[in-house]
Amino acid sequence: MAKVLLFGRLADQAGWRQREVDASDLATLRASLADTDPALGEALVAAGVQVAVDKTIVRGDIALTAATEVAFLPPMSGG
Amino acid sequence: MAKVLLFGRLADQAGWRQREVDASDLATLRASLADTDPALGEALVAAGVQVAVDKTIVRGDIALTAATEVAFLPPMSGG
Amino acid sequence: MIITLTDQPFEPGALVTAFCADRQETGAVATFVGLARAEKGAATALELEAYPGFTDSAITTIAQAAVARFALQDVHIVHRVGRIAPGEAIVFVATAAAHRREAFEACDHLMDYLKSRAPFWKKEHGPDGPRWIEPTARDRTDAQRWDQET
Amino acid sequence: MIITLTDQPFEPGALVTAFCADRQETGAVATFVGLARAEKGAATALELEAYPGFTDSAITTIAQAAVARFALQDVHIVHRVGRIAPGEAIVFVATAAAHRREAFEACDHLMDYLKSRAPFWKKEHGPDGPRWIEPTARDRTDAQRWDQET
Repeated sequence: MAKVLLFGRLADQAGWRQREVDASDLATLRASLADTDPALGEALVAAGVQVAVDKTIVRGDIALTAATEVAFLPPMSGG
Repeated sequence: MAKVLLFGRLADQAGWRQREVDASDLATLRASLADTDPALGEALVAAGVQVAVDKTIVRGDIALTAATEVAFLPPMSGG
Repeated sequence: MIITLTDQPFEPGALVTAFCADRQETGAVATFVGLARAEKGAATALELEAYPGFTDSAITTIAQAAVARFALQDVHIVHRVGRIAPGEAIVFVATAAAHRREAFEACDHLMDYLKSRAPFWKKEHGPDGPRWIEPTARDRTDAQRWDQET
Repeated sequence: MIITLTDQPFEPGALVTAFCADRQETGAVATFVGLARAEKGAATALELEAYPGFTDSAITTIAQAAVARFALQDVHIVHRVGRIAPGEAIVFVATAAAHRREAFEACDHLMDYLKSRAPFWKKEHGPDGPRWIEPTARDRTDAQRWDQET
């Protein structure tokens, strides 16, 4: 079970911020989320949305272990 | 009598900061100061030294009235 | 170097006092305070979200790079998270250097980074409900100024 | 706008607290503090001389121009005169604007002016006696950056 975290407008859109999802790789995890909520599935692949696996930004697919944390990060704005 | 003020290294060099000098124009005042202290006379015309008459920077010669304040300002550095 | 995320209001002046204290070889301290604007009533509050463990680590990395790049003697960054009322400080950056150019440029650089690239998400609450704020075109080009230099 | 020349030590943090207070539409406060350096013992004190009535009026003129040029909401400048010990503040500049670029640029601009063009004369006291400090080549080119723009 990977721990999935949503931030910013993604969390508002999905209506949740944290959820356990069973997936052996990132592509499977994305498919599982899109299956439950197709609009979220699209939002997660939109331009400007980054993915951090165990607090490191990744690009493309990546294997996930049981203890993995997967965070979806919309465009950032601080200050 | 014009009130002459020296600032910064000019005051150190001359050994005074303020003096009354009788002169009807700036050129006469410069000549009078140079007469008493030739090294100061040269320092007052060196590059980077500005003159303020009644707290306004002037260039070239200018008439002086009795109540005039003439300040010689070496290169400035604050902060 | 101090990097702090806090959900409590903070007082920038007190941070400046501490940051300037006991410096014998620092000629220049540049600071920046970002405040929440009321936007003439259009903004009743800001809400800042961070990713704990990720956001602070990302800011620490950029601050360490700025120390090396601008020969800084010290850096202090404080960033609010949670709900922020108009007039309250959102972000504080202070840089200490021997000379002013380095202190100014580092402070400017760190703010550009925090505005457009640091992992925060910012929501503005107003009379018409909340809206997410994303970096402006100017925020992006400001941050790119530092990429173009070597 | 406040412009102050003082022969007493001042505490920059307290000025920042006052400057940031009760601002509803200010997004950005940039500040700069110039501190006297010990130069590893080579400088035991700085001595700053001003021309009362001329120096404060010259700074007021440049500050008013900066307010117009950078759309500032407020400016506070404090400059020490007299004898200043290492670690003490020499100069404080704070600028308030809606957005950060204007606040930063105005603060940077005012410091460049104060360093190379404001009517102050600066003497450094050290073990080898006093010496007058005049603007460095870098101070002059820094100040010229603002002349080239329109």
